[in-house]
Amino acid sequence: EDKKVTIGVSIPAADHGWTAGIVFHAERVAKLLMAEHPGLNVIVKTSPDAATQANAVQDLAVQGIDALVILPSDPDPLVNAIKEVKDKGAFVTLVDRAPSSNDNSVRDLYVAGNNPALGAVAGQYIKEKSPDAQVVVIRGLPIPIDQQRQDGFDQAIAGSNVKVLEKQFGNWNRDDAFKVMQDYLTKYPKIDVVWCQDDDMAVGVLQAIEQAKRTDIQYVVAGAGSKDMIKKVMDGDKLIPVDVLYPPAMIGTALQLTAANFYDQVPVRGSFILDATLVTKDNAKDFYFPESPF
Amino acid sequence: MNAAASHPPTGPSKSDAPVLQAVGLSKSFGPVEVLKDISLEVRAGEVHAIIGENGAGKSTLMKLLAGHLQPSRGELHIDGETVTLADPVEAERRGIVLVHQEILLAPDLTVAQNVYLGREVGNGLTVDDRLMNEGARRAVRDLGAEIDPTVVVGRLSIAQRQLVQIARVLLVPHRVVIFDEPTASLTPVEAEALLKVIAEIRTKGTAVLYISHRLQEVKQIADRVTVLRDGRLVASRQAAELQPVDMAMLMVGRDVAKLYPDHQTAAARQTVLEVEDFSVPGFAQHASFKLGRGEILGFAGLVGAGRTELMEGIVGLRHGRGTIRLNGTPVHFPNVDASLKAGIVYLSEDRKGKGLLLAKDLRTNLTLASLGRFVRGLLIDKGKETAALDKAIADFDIRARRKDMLAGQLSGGNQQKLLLAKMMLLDPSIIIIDEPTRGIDIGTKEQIYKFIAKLASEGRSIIVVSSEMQELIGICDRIVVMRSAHIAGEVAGNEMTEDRIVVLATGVKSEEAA
Amino acid sequence: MTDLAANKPSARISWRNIDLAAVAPFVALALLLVLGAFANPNFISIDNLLNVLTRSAFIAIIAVGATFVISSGGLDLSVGSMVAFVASLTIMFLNSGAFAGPGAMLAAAVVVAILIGAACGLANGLITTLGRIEPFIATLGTMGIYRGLTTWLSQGGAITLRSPDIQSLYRPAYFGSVLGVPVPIIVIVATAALGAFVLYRTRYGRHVLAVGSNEDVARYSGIPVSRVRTLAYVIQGLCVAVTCLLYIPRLGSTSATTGLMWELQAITAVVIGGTALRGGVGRIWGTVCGAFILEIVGNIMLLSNFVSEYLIGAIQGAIIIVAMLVQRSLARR
Amino acid sequence: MTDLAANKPSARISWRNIDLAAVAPFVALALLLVLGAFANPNFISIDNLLNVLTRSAFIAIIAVGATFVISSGGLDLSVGSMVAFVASLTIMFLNSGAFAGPGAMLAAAVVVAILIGAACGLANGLITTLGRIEPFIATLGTMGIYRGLTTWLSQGGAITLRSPDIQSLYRPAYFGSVLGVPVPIIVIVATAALGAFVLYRTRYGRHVLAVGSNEDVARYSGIPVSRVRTLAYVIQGLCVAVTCLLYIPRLGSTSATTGLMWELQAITAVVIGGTALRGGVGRIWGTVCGAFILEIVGNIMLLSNFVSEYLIGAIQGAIIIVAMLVQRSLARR
Ligand SMILES: Nc1ncnc2c1ncn2[C@@H]1O[C@H](COP(=O)(O)OP(=O)(O)OP(=O)(O)O)[C@@H](O)[C@H]1O
Ligand SMILES: Nc1ncnc2c1ncn2[C@@H]1O[C@H](COP(=O)(O)OP(=O)(O)OP(=O)(O)O)[C@@H](O)[C@H]1O
Ligand SMILES: [Mg+2]
Ligand SMILES: [Mg+2]
Repeated sequence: EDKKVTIGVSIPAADHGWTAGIVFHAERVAKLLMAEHPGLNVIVKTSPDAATQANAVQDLAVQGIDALVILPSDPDPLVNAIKEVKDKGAFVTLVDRAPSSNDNSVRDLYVAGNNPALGAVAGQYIKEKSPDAQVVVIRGLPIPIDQQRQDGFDQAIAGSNVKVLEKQFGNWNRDDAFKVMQDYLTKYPKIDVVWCQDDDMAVGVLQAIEQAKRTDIQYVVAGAGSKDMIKKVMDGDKLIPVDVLYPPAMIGTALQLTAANFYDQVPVRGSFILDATLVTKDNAKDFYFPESPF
Repeated sequence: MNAAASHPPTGPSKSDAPVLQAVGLSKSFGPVEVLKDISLEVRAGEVHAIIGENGAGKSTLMKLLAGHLQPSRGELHIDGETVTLADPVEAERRGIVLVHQEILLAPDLTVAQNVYLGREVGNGLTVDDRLMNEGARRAVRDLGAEIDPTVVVGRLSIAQRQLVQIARVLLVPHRVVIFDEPTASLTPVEAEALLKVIAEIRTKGTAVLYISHRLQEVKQIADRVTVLRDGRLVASRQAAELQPVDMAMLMVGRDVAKLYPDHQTAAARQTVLEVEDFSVPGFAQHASFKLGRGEILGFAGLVGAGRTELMEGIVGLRHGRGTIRLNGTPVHFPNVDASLKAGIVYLSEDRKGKGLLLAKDLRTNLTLASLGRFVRGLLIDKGKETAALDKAIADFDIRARRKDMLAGQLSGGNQQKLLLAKMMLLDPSIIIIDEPTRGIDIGTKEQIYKFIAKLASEGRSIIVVSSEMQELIGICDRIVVMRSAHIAGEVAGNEMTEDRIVVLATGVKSEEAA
Repeated sequence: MTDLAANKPSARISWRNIDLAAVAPFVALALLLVLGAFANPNFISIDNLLNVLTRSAFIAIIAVGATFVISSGGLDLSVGSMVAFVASLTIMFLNSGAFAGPGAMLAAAVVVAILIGAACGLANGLITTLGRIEPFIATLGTMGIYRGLTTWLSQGGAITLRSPDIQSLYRPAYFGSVLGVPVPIIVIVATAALGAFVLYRTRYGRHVLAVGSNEDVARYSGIPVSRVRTLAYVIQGLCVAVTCLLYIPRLGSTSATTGLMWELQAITAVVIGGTALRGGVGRIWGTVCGAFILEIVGNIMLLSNFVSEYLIGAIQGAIIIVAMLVQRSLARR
Repeated sequence: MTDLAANKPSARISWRNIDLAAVAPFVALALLLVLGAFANPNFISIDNLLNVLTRSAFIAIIAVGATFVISSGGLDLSVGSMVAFVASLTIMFLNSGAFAGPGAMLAAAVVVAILIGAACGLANGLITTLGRIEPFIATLGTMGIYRGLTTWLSQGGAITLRSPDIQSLYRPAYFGSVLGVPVPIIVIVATAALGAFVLYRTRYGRHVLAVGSNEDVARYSGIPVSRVRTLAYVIQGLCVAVTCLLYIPRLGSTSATTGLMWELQAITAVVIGGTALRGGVGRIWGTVCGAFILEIVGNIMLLSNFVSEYLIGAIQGAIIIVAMLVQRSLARR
């Protein structure tokens, strides 16, 4: 196992909880793999936005890489940069976010959480648990993955009695979510359920509800699977009965699969879609990683 | 910074020893030596006047004495003891204070706040505004003016600012007061009041260094007169020995007995500009006057009479209402661009703030208003610009040590000449000059008057706004007098006397006014 | 003796101008309140108004500090990152358990936050004054530094206050109220009152305005220009520390996104409040009013039903411009 | 206001320093190149250097426009959002299929981008000059507006160039090269050369510097101050349009986060390049050098492996400050 392989990993900067998890897992698995394969070198680079990430990809290519594992902050703008690398013969693994044309010309391997499913699972749960719920939604940032989650949610509740009172952006930010929730509470005398799409924002939402001392809100559905929220599910918190998994650990999976392509004899190709698992009190302990920053 | 307060000024010193003495002072800016080996002294209770042409080095010398600049060579003695004045604060601590030629006030602070800046009165942490307002009001009143101490300085006229600045300096405990052209922007009435104040502090034993281009004033208050020329001390005499003409002679190095050029008053002139019932809200009301071809029309009045604003209104720099007829056709200037195109130029009294880009070189400044003449195709023709600068330097006798120096490095008089040259490049038919000789030496004044007369003889029409009545009487065909935003009257021919003008400007008989 | 009687009218005009310019932000605020009442009847409820005022606390308090910096002729783009940095360090200190009881811990944390805030402000001040770097660039640099350090401290994740004891003891600092007035509102008023006192009534405040108005004049008057400016940045740092002390009990955690863009909001509040960016003038109460305006605009937008969620940013931008236009036209009257 | 500008030491020293101050950014660039070569041998390879220069194109071109705005005494915080807005509209136009052939479509798109860019710049200019609002606040407002409109146009998602024909025809505009020099580098040089020509050799350029240097003097000299300022914003808009025309073939898609924070980078490039934020001086080539410096700092950080990725922001901030200190100390010599 002396094969010299360099894998470049390009991921978004840790600008909120979930991306922080991505960075954490990328580094964790990179260390594991390098310990396992002495010839392997993994370079992890983070970038705050699409244009910078395109630069980072170029810089990785300059250093000479055999494979690129990339979680694009915004997929479409990065297609050209990824293609450049692939055209030079590197193995490309695309993680999580798919461009409009996600085929073999762009990548060899696609590992993803399921964004539409994240919305759909939440919608499904709400539809079943409280069929006549009045729901307020706090979205993330106005970018495509957010739109996919929203579409998944809308499809899941389509035709049911679940009613969306309003949707606003909380920018995947606790403080903004707090404000939006405060205003929702002022605006709507009766809210049954909050869908806030991300565990970071749920922190702000819970504080706003607690401050208003409102009892009409039955529960909050968030998503991603942060340790704090999983813990609440585990502990049977009334307001957080479930969480929808969208694990940042997927970057580790992608990295492992990519390494396997070089060191195991099996060629790895195609798509691996991870489930948007519904975390409940029963299975919560399987998803609890207390040492993760997220 | 209450250090100054803890050093009370010593009482009238009867001794003849100089309070402040400069020995062999020299000062260079870069390679250029602007002051060469100057020695002078000033005694308690003495008014020592420094005169010299623009750029002779008077202000530079004063800045050395007051710690604003450090000498390249030479020493300062205070009471016989050699000292170095690291900064103005140190000089103030030793009782040497300077009234700057430039106005140095914080425009956003009130009059009282400026007067007490850096030495606020109060107890402990807080400041006592009531006390300071009272103090400032009194200090300004002592100078014969009435200015609301709670008004922001940015709203004052230049003259008012000058008074505030003087009031500020006189409140510092002092032994030596240096006045650098304090009267340049004052009208005779205020100047007279200031001279009285100077006479008063001198009797209290203060030594006074006094710079002015108004040689009459110098004659009136100075005990001793020192003349600088090109950075050298050329003479230092008892004032009694000198008449203004002698002073002028010493300054300029030639005879300037005839300051004002001859000009003949034509009987009937063709009217080129007619202003009728023109108002600039808040500053000038219902002004009407006519200007003939080749005429020099003066505008006299006290500070704040609204002359500047009236002119600014006419050329489109301010919003004004009324009728303006140019060669019989009604015109309206929404902005200066329009009036410039119509051949009317206005030279601001505030040449540093509104006339020249101090941080840019002479060439840029010269061609700024008339760049259109220096473009070939799209490009600015720098060669042509340089040629124009050479010509302007020759024509207007601009004393620039280097052609690539910045406008801000020119002395005041030379800045005025550069401003004149800049506006003349537009080849205007009507020229409005606001305070053309403010802060300008007698030799240059003569040149500027000659120049104005020459422009008039070329058939251009000229309006001169000035606070120096002598100058208006000397060069104008007719003088319009303004008082409190209104035109109070007009004098011409033999009626053009100081008395007559003062009566119109103040609305009281001349005996009362004096 | 002729006095300058002609000047009297102009002096009077100027007074009237000053007052209108100072009053303008409050007029804009009043107009917004009316607009809000039309948009949604809930808007004008005491609960909602208290909510909005309460959450404007962070920006309002930071902006009081920014008023000092700006009126001294400076600018501080680093305040948002500084909030993240100071709050993170303070939480880490609270988690360290250096002192026994939660009370002692909290008291020590207050001191720690204030010291760190002052140190950050001092760093900004020294870089701009001693280093003679334009404040815009200097604080853009420290903005990167403070946020980078926060990201590094949190390893990209969140820094969360762990002890439940401290949390429950600390909570009322944001959520509590005195005589029905939420604590943050009291802190806003106290900070602004102190700020106004320092700026308008003390020697130092006078010097701040002088330095911002004309640096040369200030120097010739014996005012230690660099020291005055540096101290203004330290005051800004102290205000950031106060904000952090209110911020921590609210969500009990920080992350690399805490305080993102708050610097722009604080500067906007200052300018809407009538303070000019070129320095020399400072209006503390106007600033607080500006912070209220910003928060109320967001609140109205959410409470009203006629704005698409995609357009909120655009409308907020437009309202800022309109508010400034209203202010200018009032001030010109 | 008469002040003592003539006595400011800066005025006295400045003419001798002009040369050193202008050279300073290039010295800083050279130092960085040496540093980079030590950090990673790949750094100094032609490929890498061309890459870095190429991608500095966006900021460099925007910053050329910013040099005009800043030296005329203005500021434009909206450029980043403007990139998003103009690029989005241009892509939407390209997707509309208004013309038959991809060639005609592209040619029309160039015109569309330029018109929209100019219009956005004009809006900024008119708001600051006619509305008499501080540029900082006015463009903060339009920043919100342009980004909000982009969000709305994209309905929260991405706007992607669809036609593969156009894409392949358009691709060389970013990825192509002429005689081995990538097209974007040629565009940078062309834009800067044109900018330098306009700023230094034409009447309009002289007016820009005069207006930025002293507005009153400019006005009293008959220069139409508002028009000159407004036009500077239009030039900024045109530069944004050129950037968009390079941006679209590279990334092929926009979203609400396109161009986020680019305004700060552009301003930083301008200031590092030696242009003062107070106006009156403009250094086009220095600006381009400043943009290179910014990009190279990022590149070195990525190529070197000893910086924790959490700390990149902090180190970038520190380098900006150090670069400015180097510049100042050179300029003071
Ligand atoms: N900061 C400076 N840098 C370079 N040269 C200077 C500077 N300040 C003054 N000078 C030059 O020094 C000379 C003396 O200037 P100064 O201001 O002392 O003249 P002045 O006698 O006061 O003239 P005025 O009567 O016009 O006020 C002038 O030639 C001027 O250009
Ligand atoms: N920016 C300003 N805002 C308000 N009032 C002003 C302003 N500038 C000047 N004034 C006032 O306008 C009046 C007239 O100004 P000014 O003194 O310039 O008139 P003037 O007749 O030209 O006098 P002079 O030229 O002798 O100074 C004064 O009362 C002055 O206080
Ligand atoms: Mg002088
Ligand atoms: Mg006047």
